[in-house]
Amino acid sequence: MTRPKLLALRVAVAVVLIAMWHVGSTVRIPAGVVSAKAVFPLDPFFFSTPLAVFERTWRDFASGVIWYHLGVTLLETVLAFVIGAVGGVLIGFWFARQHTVAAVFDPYVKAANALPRVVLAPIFALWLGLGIWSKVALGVTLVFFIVFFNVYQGVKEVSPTVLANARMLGMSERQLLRHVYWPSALTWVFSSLHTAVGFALVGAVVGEYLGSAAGLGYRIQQAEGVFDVAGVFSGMLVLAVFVILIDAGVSAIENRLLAWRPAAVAERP
Amino acid sequence: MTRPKLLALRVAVAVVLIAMWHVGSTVRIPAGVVSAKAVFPLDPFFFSTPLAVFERTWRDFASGVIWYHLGVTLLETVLAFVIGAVGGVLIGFWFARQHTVAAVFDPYVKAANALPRVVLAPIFALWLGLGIWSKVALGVTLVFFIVFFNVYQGVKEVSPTVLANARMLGMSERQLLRHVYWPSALTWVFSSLHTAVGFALVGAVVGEYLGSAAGLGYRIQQAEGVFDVAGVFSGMLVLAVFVILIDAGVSAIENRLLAWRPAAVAERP
Amino acid sequence: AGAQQAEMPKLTLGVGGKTLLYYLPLTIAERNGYFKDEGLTVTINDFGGGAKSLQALIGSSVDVVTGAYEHTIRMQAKGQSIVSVIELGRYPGIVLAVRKERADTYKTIADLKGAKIGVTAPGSSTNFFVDFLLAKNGLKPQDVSFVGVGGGLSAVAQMTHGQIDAISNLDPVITKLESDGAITVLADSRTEEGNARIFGGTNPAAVLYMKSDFVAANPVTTQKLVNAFYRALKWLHAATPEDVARVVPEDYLLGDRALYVAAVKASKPTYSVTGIVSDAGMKNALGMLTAFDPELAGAAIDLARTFDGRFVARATEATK
Amino acid sequence: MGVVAAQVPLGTALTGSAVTLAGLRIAFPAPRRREPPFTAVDGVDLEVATGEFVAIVGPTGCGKSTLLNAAAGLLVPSAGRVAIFGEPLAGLNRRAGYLFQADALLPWRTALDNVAVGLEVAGVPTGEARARARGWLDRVGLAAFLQRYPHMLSGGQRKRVGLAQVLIRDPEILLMDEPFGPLDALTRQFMGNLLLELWGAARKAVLFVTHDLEEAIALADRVVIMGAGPAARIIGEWRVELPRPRDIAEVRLEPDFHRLYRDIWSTLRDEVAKTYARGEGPL
Amino acid sequence: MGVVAAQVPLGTALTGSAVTLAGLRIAFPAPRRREPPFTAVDGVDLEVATGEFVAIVGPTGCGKSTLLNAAAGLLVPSAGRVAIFGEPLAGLNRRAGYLFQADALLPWRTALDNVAVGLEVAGVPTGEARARARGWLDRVGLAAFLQRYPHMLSGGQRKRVGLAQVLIRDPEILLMDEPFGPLDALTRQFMGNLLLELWGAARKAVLFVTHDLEEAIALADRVVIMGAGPAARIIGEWRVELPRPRDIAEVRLEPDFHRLYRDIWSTLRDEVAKTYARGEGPL
Ligand SMILES: Nc1ncnc2c1ncn2[C@@H]1O[C@H](COP(=O)(O)OP(=O)(O)OP(=O)(O)O)[C@@H](O)[C@H]1O
Ligand SMILES: Nc1ncnc2c1ncn2[C@@H]1O[C@H](COP(=O)(O)OP(=O)(O)OP(=O)(O)O)[C@@H](O)[C@H]1O
Ligand SMILES: [Mg+2]
Ligand SMILES: [Mg+2]
Repeated sequence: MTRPKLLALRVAVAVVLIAMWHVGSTVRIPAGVVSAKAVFPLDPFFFSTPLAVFERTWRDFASGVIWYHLGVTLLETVLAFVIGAVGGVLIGFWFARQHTVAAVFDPYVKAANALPRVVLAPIFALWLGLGIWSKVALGVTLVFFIVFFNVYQGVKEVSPTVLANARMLGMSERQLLRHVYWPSALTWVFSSLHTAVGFALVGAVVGEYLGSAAGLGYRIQQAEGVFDVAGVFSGMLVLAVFVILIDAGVSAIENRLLAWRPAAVAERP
Repeated sequence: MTRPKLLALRVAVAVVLIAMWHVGSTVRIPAGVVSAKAVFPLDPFFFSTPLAVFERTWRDFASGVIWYHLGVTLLETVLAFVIGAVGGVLIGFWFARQHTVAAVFDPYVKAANALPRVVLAPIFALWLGLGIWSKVALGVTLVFFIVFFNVYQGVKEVSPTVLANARMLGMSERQLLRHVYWPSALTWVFSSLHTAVGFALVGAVVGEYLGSAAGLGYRIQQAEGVFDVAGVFSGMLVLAVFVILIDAGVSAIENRLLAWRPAAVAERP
Repeated sequence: AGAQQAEMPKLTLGVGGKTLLYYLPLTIAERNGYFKDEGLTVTINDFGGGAKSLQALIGSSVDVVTGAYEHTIRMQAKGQSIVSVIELGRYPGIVLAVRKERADTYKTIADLKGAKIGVTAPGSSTNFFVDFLLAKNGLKPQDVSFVGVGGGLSAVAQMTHGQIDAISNLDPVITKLESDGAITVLADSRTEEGNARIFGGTNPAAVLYMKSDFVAANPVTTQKLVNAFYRALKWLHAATPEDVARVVPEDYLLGDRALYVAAVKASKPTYSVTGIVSDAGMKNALGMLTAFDPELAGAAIDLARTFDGRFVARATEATK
Repeated sequence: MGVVAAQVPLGTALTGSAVTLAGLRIAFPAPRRREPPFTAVDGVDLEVATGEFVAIVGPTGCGKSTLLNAAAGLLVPSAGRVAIFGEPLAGLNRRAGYLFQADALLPWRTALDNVAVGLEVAGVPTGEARARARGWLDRVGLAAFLQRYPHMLSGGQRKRVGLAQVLIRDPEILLMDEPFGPLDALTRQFMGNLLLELWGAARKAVLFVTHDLEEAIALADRVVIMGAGPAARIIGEWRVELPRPRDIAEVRLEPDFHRLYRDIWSTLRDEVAKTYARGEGPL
Repeated sequence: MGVVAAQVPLGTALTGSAVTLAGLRIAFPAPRRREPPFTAVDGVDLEVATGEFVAIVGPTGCGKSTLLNAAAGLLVPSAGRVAIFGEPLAGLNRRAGYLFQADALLPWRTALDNVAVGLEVAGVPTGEARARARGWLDRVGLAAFLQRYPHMLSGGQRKRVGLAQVLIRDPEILLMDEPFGPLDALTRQFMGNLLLELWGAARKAVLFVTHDLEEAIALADRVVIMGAGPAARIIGEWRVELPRPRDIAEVRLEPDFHRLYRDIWSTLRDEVAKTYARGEGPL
């Protein structure tokens, strides 16, 4: 498919979704059809309307108030993503190569992954204060596990023949990591990173939502408290655009690093 | 390593961690060392003490009050896990095989993955009520993406030669899915499932935490409201044990389904 | 009082839901620049609930908190020394209401048996408020089921969509529901007579509290904070709801100025006039807590240590 | 001397032609952008008649596998055309069975299930498919290895499982890429005879790539020699008129065999040496 | 007739012995539990002296690759012992280079980088490692394919990259598993001569697995024949007394060569046929 066509299709999807939202939140179902009163399929009190959301977003950007909050959230997200991903990769590799460590800590890692982060928020605030770091920590606890489990598996998936060859070529454990395990696990790493980008942002926003003085999560919380649904949706819209941009960056790096892979086989039915 | 030795090591880790916790939350650092007052390294106001937590857990189980909440949360977790995983696998396969669909929806999937679930909770509650389903939905939104991205990548990782052979053997698209893509992507699926188990539980608990009448999340929040840290930690302890059990189930299935893989090469330095 | 230098000109304040009208004095003090006038830079951290802002205080993440008075009592029982320095709300402002469609079934509080009641969070003061009312009417908390629905949009959503039978919540949620004609009020602690009926007098709600150490170490800063809040209370007392609507950020207007004005009007009596927690109020608060919390029932509470009236007295003095 | 393939009229679909490659060019994108694509084969004309056994021999890397891939429909030619039984090939060649040069067994299926899978997907009930697969594994000498997963088999064993996997489906066209490469001489003879026997019974069209010129002559009706790449072409064709049915071990003793061998070998060697002398080969 | 290997005294580490396999048994766990393990080779005694070129020939699946894996230290024997230069082997055999039967190149490195990697890990600066790798790729005839990733190479090209990858490290012991399998006859000769030249210059110990008996005789000092598995043993050894230095193409013309060939082939065939007749082979 050509790029312009693809773009057109993508835009079409957005248009259809927004149109549905618009109609649902502005056109009432006449009384008697689904209930005694005339009702909106998507009650604008809870779903706002696309126009209100866009207008709101526009206003926020025009007046400039959102830049500061966006900046805070962006910083938290990027930090959470980088720290979580690097941590996940390092510990993942370490576990994969140290079978005893892995076996001993296995249940603890899994249990840790199951702790509800929302409950941890006060503890992070205690240790890290209310600045960005407690939000980063929350994001890290999400990103870390996603990356960790994939790296751990990715390292185990190295082709035994390639591994045997590399070892016979005289590679030390460190060289194996660098020349064999790491490139081989890269597809796994990147697959997890695509998930992790979103979760880094979620962590940051949830952290802000639970206690902070700035950031998109803070704004969303304020908006929720005053029934400002347009504000909530506008915040989410900005978040979404945001993640698409970060993810595009990840994909660009991925394509560069994985240039060696065979292009998908031309498949004809 | 033999099983008993492994078990012993695992228990040793738990004992060390709990001992650290115990000492940290019961023995004060004398005044003047780190601050002007004598302080606990782990303030029991935030961390409770292991004894209090165990005693509390014991009491909850003995009195039986926890079983009902545990049951609710377990049900939510399992539903979220199963629905999210099945959805992730199905949509992941669909995307991986339908290049146009994948290309068009790619940015939307990524944006959706970045929506903070906490903010979505009210919408789920609105649509699905306050029963278990709104919690399940929250869990599903976490599990789904983790599984989805891995399945999507897993399908792409199928060996081109094996794929070509299967196609030459006359397999239809459906047969390819069943006999090639599915078994090949299974390692990817299971890797994501290990992460997803934890997140299903997190989703359920967070959902309960944000609005419910039962479940461990509800109990944790209740305890938090009255600053009953022992109650909070006891809830988390139960969660952790819980996840280890579910994960053991996943591993058992994994070992069965992936019996064909070469055992890890006996590596000698 | 402005002459003296504050020990801590920059400080952080925690609040659990700044947009709630419960905390309106804070917003007024902030918007009218009273902190600045006192030479203070106050960073306001908003938390997911009162419990979280208190935890932040204990963990030293924030310096002072605007929160519920009952926290000072609870913390005393837990061996934490927390003291309130000015009363912001004299009535809790919590309202228990039932959904219109179920008003026939749940005519009085005594009928609530088996009902599903939405509270801001399990274990929060909205929850205790219901517990208290139930007890007065011969019911036990176990006779109903509580659901945490928060204090914003989702509370409205749950009520209008019939997920809960009754709601114990604060403004603006209550006024919104009232204006939609969705609820019938059973108990209203926003008014004087309501409080008299429920508690037999006042029951302090929002206060400014902090660690006792903070007060000891920063008397000037504390005084300046109290001055600012006291001015806000005075201003509020004199202002019309329309004045309030002009002062608060536009976002706070609920997208519906009239609704906001109505909500402020309904809440106005709840704001403290003197800034002083009365002895009767303290007793009422303690009585309510000990009724349900076994931990508190056994504890010896020195109510005198929960409120330090010196600062309000000085602020009153200064403005005279 | 070699009969140059260009004699076959271009663009006509002869009746009885199972595989037609006409004017085929296959180019691969260069490893780095901006460089020109790499033309593996160019101007290849090759026809395999129904029931004909054609062997392709050529220097390593000349494009033999590439040709088979094109005939299988796995590679889309850059130019030229591929026709199967007279029909232009669009998509996969469903009438062919292809034994790949590289390992291509399904790693998650045992030897038995790997062989049975071709029948299963065609709708044969599992029980019957397995029974027949058992028979085939027996014929390739792996009766004792039914339950092994591919990674538990030796290289030659895997190849034989692959052979059974292809043959059990009884395809009209057989594309075989060095099928006997990792087998010892004796097993190779057994397998060759097995193949000839099947082919003799059902008269399939076979396109057989090998590096063993003796094997090529012993098996084939026609031996096609490719030149070295890039842009490799077919540089010669020899019809093998040795009597059928043949036994592979015995046919080598025939004087005609040796004459043909020497004839082809000298051409092949000269051609390859020529290319190598241009500096494109080793040493 | 064959000199049975048991003549080599067991348990002694002869001076000058590069690889010693003594009483080796290697068993693999059965595919299903509860079944007995599969004994691939049993009672294998083999010694390769320093500077000796030993070729192993045997039916497919007999355990040749298994033996090389044991000598490389990749497989732990179930019984018996492996010694390298007289030292019992513990862990990996760091003095050997191993050309695997299956594709084993690093898929994420170009041909050039794949060859250079062995030097790089030994601490040679990247620039020099690449320059030398370039030279080696030239010697194996792949000068034009430096920048290709393995999946862009033909089977024979990949094998030659693997060959260069092993040889560039100049190991004292060479373990080679069908290194010339997917090469055409001429390239095979070139590569064989290349190997002989290197070996002649540095007198390495070589353990060379092949299915081509002619190649084995042309290259080796000693040809070892293995019987069919399971529990395969060495069934015969022949010393090749042909003069050195040899040219592979020419040495085949010597009358001694043919005598030896026929001698070994008849033993091999009889032995394999015998096993097959027991019902363990094809047909
Ligand atoms: N994906 C690819 N990209 C670029 N070049 C390729 C690709 N696949 C093959 N080639 C090149 O095309 C040529 C022909 O390859 P092919 O695999 O057909 O050779 P072959 O004749 O089968 O060789 P062999 O006998 O070694 O298997 C080779 O030079 C190879 O390097
Ligand atoms: N992992 C394994 N599990 C079980 N059996 C195995 C395993 N690996 C090899 N075998 C068996 O051991 C025997 C010897 O295998 P090996 O690969 O050494 O054979 P080979 O002589 O190299 O054969 P080829 O010439 O076909 O490569 C074979 O019968 C094979 O099935
Ligand atoms: Mg090939
Ligand atoms: Mg082998």
